[in-house]
Amino acid sequence: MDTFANKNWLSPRKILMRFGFLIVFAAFFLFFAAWNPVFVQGQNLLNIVEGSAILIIIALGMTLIVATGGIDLSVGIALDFGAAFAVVAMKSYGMGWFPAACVGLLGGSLVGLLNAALVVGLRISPFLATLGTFFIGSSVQRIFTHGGGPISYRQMPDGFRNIAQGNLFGIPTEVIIAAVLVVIYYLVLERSVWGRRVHAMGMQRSAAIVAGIRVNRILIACFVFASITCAVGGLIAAANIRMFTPLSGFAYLLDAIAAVFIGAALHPRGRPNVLGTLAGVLFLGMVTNGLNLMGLNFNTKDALSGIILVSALALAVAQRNMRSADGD
Amino acid sequence: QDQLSLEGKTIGVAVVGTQHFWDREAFNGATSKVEDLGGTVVAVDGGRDNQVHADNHDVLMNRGVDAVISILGDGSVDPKFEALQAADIPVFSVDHPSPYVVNNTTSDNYYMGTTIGRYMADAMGGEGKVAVFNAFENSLRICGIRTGLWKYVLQDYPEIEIIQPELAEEFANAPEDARRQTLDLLSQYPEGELDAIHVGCWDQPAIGVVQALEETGRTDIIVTALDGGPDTMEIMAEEGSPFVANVAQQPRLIGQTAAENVARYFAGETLLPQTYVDVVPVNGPEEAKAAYKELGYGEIK
Amino acid sequence: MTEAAFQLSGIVQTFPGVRALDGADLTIYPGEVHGLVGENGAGKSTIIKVLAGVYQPDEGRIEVGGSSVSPATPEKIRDAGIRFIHQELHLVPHFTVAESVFMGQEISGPFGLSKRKMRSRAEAFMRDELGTELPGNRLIRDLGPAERKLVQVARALVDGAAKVVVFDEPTAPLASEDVRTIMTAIARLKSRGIAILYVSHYLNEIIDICDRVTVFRQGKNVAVFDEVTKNTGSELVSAMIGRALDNFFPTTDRQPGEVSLRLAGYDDGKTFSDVHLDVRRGEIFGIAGLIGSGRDELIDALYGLRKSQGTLTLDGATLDTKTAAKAVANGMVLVPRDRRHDGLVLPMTVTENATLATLDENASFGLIDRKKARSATERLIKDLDIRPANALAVTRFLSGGNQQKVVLARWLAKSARIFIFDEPTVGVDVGAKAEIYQLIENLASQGAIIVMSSSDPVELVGTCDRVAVMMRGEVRTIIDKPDLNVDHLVAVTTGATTVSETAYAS
Amino acid sequence: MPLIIFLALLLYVGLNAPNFLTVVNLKLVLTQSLTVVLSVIGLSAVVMAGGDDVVSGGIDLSIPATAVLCAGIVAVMTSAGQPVILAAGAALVASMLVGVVNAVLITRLRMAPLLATLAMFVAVVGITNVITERKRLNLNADSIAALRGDIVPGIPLGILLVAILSLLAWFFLHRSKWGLNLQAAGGSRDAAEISGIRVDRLVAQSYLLAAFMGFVTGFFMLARANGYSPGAQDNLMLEMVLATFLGAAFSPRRIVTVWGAILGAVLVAAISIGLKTIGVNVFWTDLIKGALIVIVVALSAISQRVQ
Ligand SMILES: Nc1ncnc2c1ncn2[C@@H]1O[C@H](COP(=O)(O)OP(=O)(O)OP(=O)(O)O)[C@@H](O)[C@H]1O
Ligand SMILES: Nc1ncnc2c1ncn2[C@@H]1O[C@H](COP(=O)(O)OP(=O)(O)OP(=O)(O)O)[C@@H](O)[C@H]1O
Ligand SMILES: O[C@@H]1[C@@H](O)[C@H](O)OC[C@H]1O
Ligand SMILES: [Mg+2]
Ligand SMILES: [Mg+2]
Repeated sequence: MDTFANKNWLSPRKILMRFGFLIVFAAFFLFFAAWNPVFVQGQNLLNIVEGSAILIIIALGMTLIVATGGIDLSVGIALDFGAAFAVVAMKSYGMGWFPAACVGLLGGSLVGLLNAALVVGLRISPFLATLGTFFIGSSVQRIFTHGGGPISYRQMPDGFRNIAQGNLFGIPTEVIIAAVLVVIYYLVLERSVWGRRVHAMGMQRSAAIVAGIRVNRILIACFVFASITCAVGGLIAAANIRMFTPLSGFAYLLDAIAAVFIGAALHPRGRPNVLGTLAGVLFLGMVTNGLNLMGLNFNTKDALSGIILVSALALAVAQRNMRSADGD
Repeated sequence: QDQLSLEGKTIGVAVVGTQHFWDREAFNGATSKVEDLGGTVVAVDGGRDNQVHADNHDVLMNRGVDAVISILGDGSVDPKFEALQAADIPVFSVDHPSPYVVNNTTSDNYYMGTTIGRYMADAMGGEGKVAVFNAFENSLRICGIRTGLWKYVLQDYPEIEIIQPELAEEFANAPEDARRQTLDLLSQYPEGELDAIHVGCWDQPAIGVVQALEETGRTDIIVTALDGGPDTMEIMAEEGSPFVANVAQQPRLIGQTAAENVARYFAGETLLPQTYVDVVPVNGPEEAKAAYKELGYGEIK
Repeated sequence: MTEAAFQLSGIVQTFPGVRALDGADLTIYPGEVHGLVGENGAGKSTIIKVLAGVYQPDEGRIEVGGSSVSPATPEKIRDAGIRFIHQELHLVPHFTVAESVFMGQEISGPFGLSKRKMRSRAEAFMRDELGTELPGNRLIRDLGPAERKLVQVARALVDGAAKVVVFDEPTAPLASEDVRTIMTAIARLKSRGIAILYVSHYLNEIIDICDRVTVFRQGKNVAVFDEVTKNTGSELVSAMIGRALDNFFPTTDRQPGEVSLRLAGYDDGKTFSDVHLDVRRGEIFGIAGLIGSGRDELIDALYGLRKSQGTLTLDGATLDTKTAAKAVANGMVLVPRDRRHDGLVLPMTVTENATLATLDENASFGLIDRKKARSATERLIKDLDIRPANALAVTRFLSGGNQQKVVLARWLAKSARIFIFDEPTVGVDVGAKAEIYQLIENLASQGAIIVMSSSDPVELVGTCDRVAVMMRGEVRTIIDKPDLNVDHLVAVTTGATTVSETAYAS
Repeated sequence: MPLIIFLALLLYVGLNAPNFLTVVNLKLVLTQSLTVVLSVIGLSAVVMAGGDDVVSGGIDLSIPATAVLCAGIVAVMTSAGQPVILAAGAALVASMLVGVVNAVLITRLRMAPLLATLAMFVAVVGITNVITERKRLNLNADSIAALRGDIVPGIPLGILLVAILSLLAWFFLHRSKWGLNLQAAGGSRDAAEISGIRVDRLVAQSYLLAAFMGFVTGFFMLARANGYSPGAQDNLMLEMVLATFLGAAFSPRRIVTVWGAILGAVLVAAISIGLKTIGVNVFWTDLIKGALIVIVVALSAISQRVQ
């Protein structure tokens, strides 16, 4: 790299590289706003955030697992289980909304427990273990619903509906839930003792062991914690449309992975991190919404969003390379 | 009719997927009827992947079944049908016309498309803007017919404008995706600028559409769609539901009919290329309740 | 004088925040064995990588055989006959010995690779030139460190076209008997007129084999010795660290206390058995033993990294060290032999690594108090003279000795009762070694229990109160201070002296 | 050991399913695995060159998208009456462009391959949808349909071609200098670099190879589906990744290999077909597949630890 020659701080290339992703983000924002003023209306911005709430939550769980050095292909299953257990608890067992929500989280935790058993107990790589869980979890849903039919519950208690449809001072509850989780994840993963241990384990397991870190215990906790988080997403999904749609969690998987890795690309040392993930999700949400509002043909829209994704990422990574070469 | 029998026959039943009520019902109808008629079922499921569904026909051929009932699918199945035909295994399709099948059992998709077009236009008072969820018009024949005829009818209503671009389902039949897209749509078309949302080929996305309307408190928009499964008819039956019209199919009956057609074929009867099974137009909450009962889904109070 | 085999002059190499080379010169003549010494971080490895074409220096000239190469690329340097045995063990774990030896210079036949030919040539080369029998189809991941080093050597030399061979601390990971193998190999190379650049912290090796020595300090060559004699040692040291080193090993009048730590019946069913040891409070207790003696495995077992049977008691109460986490929780800490793998989380900063075991003390309500952690680390950096003195430096880029100090810093921050040091000074410069020995001595005088496992007999003799010698999985003897001298220890360790086996044979 | 489990299960299925252990059925299994086999050749090259850590090593999720892109271009152009050869040329250019972009993102910008190729997957599928308008397009090129026919009675052309390609891939990746260097690059980047191996170039080449395999896969997709159907990429991605990493369990060194990946692809196909043939309830097949992965991989890990 030729960075030593070029110490000129104010060269346009430097500026672009230093603030690359921010600039891309802002540029798109302005572009969408110019194209369709609706884009910047409060309601629409709120829509973006609200529409991203579930993905934010799933991506948080994914961030945690990626920080342990693994990956979780079963996040969608945890979401499905969260939704299924809660809906069935209410519909078939007449539970109140709060106990039902707890049952949902418990259901989601089963997915994490299975992952933990496979990864920690049987020493299967997280990738293959969670792929196994994905297959098993999909099958279980189909068996349970006799093929994958949705379980609809239009009459669900208001308390449960409010998980997604209520609001506090005008802010949708799902946005509040996502925000609270972002704060919790930020504190836990980036600021807490426990989070530091997670990162150490993820980066160099053997050194973490020698340093006295109980890696297995942490790994189990991470899988369970992540799956419960995804189950929260499931509760929101179920409350949103007042039903459980089997296998619907899968739709979030690739976006969640993308968001986490966008976030890591934004970090000066390439670590997965909560705020980066959040930026990644919001970027994806903004692009989708902005393109929707541009009134493009849906095929063109899909292609554009893919191309934007690739180029924005290229910039983000170029920017990171630059920064680490400069030793920030 | 009574002497129809599949005694001693092994019938392969291939279904593209079972997530959807319609698909599952057709599949259950076909398999249970085959068994009722004394036949043995070998079932395969494509898991909603058209290619897997197509490949599954190879498995059936290899198993040496006596006939195949093939439910849904796209053009990928045609070479399989051709091969089965060449191996003297007759194929009976459901909702997928093909030159290589003995018979295709289906709803009258033309009628469905035109009917929902008329109902929607009426409900709109013959004027206004409608947004449509499409995306499968080009890839699935049934969707092409239904959406195409809906558009054809709307040509008679020059005051109705179809909002461009059309909306695309990200995945077939995904309500949550439809809900989100509707929310975006609503912020783009404030109160008074949008009058209807139509789902072009089926109706699971309409659940998400209705949800979005309720969340945003928009009562100025009506919803129409096709299929009329129990979930959606329950919503239609609710008081003041925005979901005003639908055309219900009888998927279980379609599956059963396909199975009976197999038996008829083995009994030496000549079958027409297509067997149409009646659909039930559903206009408004009262008809929804009636159709719900008529189709054997129970009773809505 | 004859023409230089290669000559580097005025090399400047910077990394973000560090000037690793600051106008350094280095000249090697054909046929000589040239030593390169210097403190940790002096820039030895860096200049080697500059020569290898791995880094492109900011300034300076590189000449090979009289003509300038610019830029120096790995290919050009290789074609010029310069070969490298880098400090890190760069090998592919799942490759075979033969594949590794011929990596980048594979032999192909008409039907693709000639695996058989590569294997037989690799085996022959290792046998004839390096004096080891190593099956060509063994996987690297199943080899010990010495065998891996030899594979690296074979890879550099197998084509027979080497004119200059650069060894960067080749003996650091090796036990003494393997060191001899390397030395023999070097002597053979020299006798064939191949020039050698030899980097090491073992000054005795330097004195033994080198014709000339260059000394680096802070990125520059500060002295060149054209003649090396037995007496050059102290001059080398003062050139390296910029002052005389009066006492390399700490002097002490420390008196160990009562027996406190007892190992009884340690047995892993495989590499060692029936180990009984009693260690006193305030004692530095050494463990010696060749590779395969079970020494490494015993240490791992003691620290819960390896399954084993046996009981451990501290002052009569059982001490649970079934896992490393329990060991640490119960006051036992380990400075591991493989610091890059087990000692440090390399992508983390000095602060993150130094506080990894004391996070709770640097936190409130479970949240890390960054200021506190930072200032605690800065204190440690100062105490241990870690360079660069930057708490936010990423440990991957520290030199070997400084990495070791970061590991030490972590455990010093955690007040432990039992310290296990496994090869604590491998790759550490003399000055820092002396500091580490002093540090260990201080810990012992404060009453800590020290277990020191080492393959360096000088180090054991210089620091320990007693040394247990292991052989074939058993403790053969324990040598007390009065009998502790290097010759005796080496003799016992290698089995040259048969010790009376009565005391500890069961 | 893991192989034994697979074979035992196959044997069980074979004994319980009519016509399972027959030549026809073997042909069926092979035919149905062709697209996966072709993709895993590309993917295993990438993994070999980049290292097998899914998160930070080499991976190319965009292969199925490239396949779909190629299939789409060929279908659109031939339906418009263009000659197959021209369509193939255009598809080749487009596919290699995908490979080049991947290579640049990964070797120049040092983007994590997982991220880069995932993003490319999205972009390429999007572009394909624009080109095809998400239409189902029937195949009207006999030369492509010939891929599913027999070359001489009993021997399908497709199987023959893929077998030849597999052999070539095995040779070049496992028996040539280039292949060994590729593996060295993935096994230890530093070791390869100091041995004078040009790692970045090899990594880039692996992505080009992967793109090329995507291109070839596209034709087999067209032949198999008798045309272009939107959406074929999703399933292929899952199967390709599964087969490749499962394949590592079969290799004695527990590393990703071409033949392991191919074996993985064929065995997974054999098991799914087998389960369908004995009439296992379709709702249960994924569960069995999932459990199988887990058992096989766990056993492989255990047997390695025991060694
Ligand atoms: N939690 C654990 N407890 C006990 N042993 C473990 C644990 N984790 C790993 N090991 C063992 O330690 C050895 C090294 O583990 P690891 O998987 O980290 O391999 P590595 O490649 O040497 O390390 P690295 O990931 O740092 O490159 C393996 O043999 C593994 O079985
Ligand atoms: N890639 C790098 N990035 C940043 N700093 C580096 C890098 N490589 C080396 N350094 C720094 O350059 C200086 C010289 O390091 P070098 O490895 O050459 O020392 P050395 O003399 O070989 O030390 P040792 O005896 O400990 O091996 C050190 O301060 C080190 O931290
Ligand atoms: O409308 C039906 C659709 O919902 C189902 O999935 O496939 C068959 C169609 O007739
Ligand atoms: Mg490892
Ligand atoms: Mg060095």
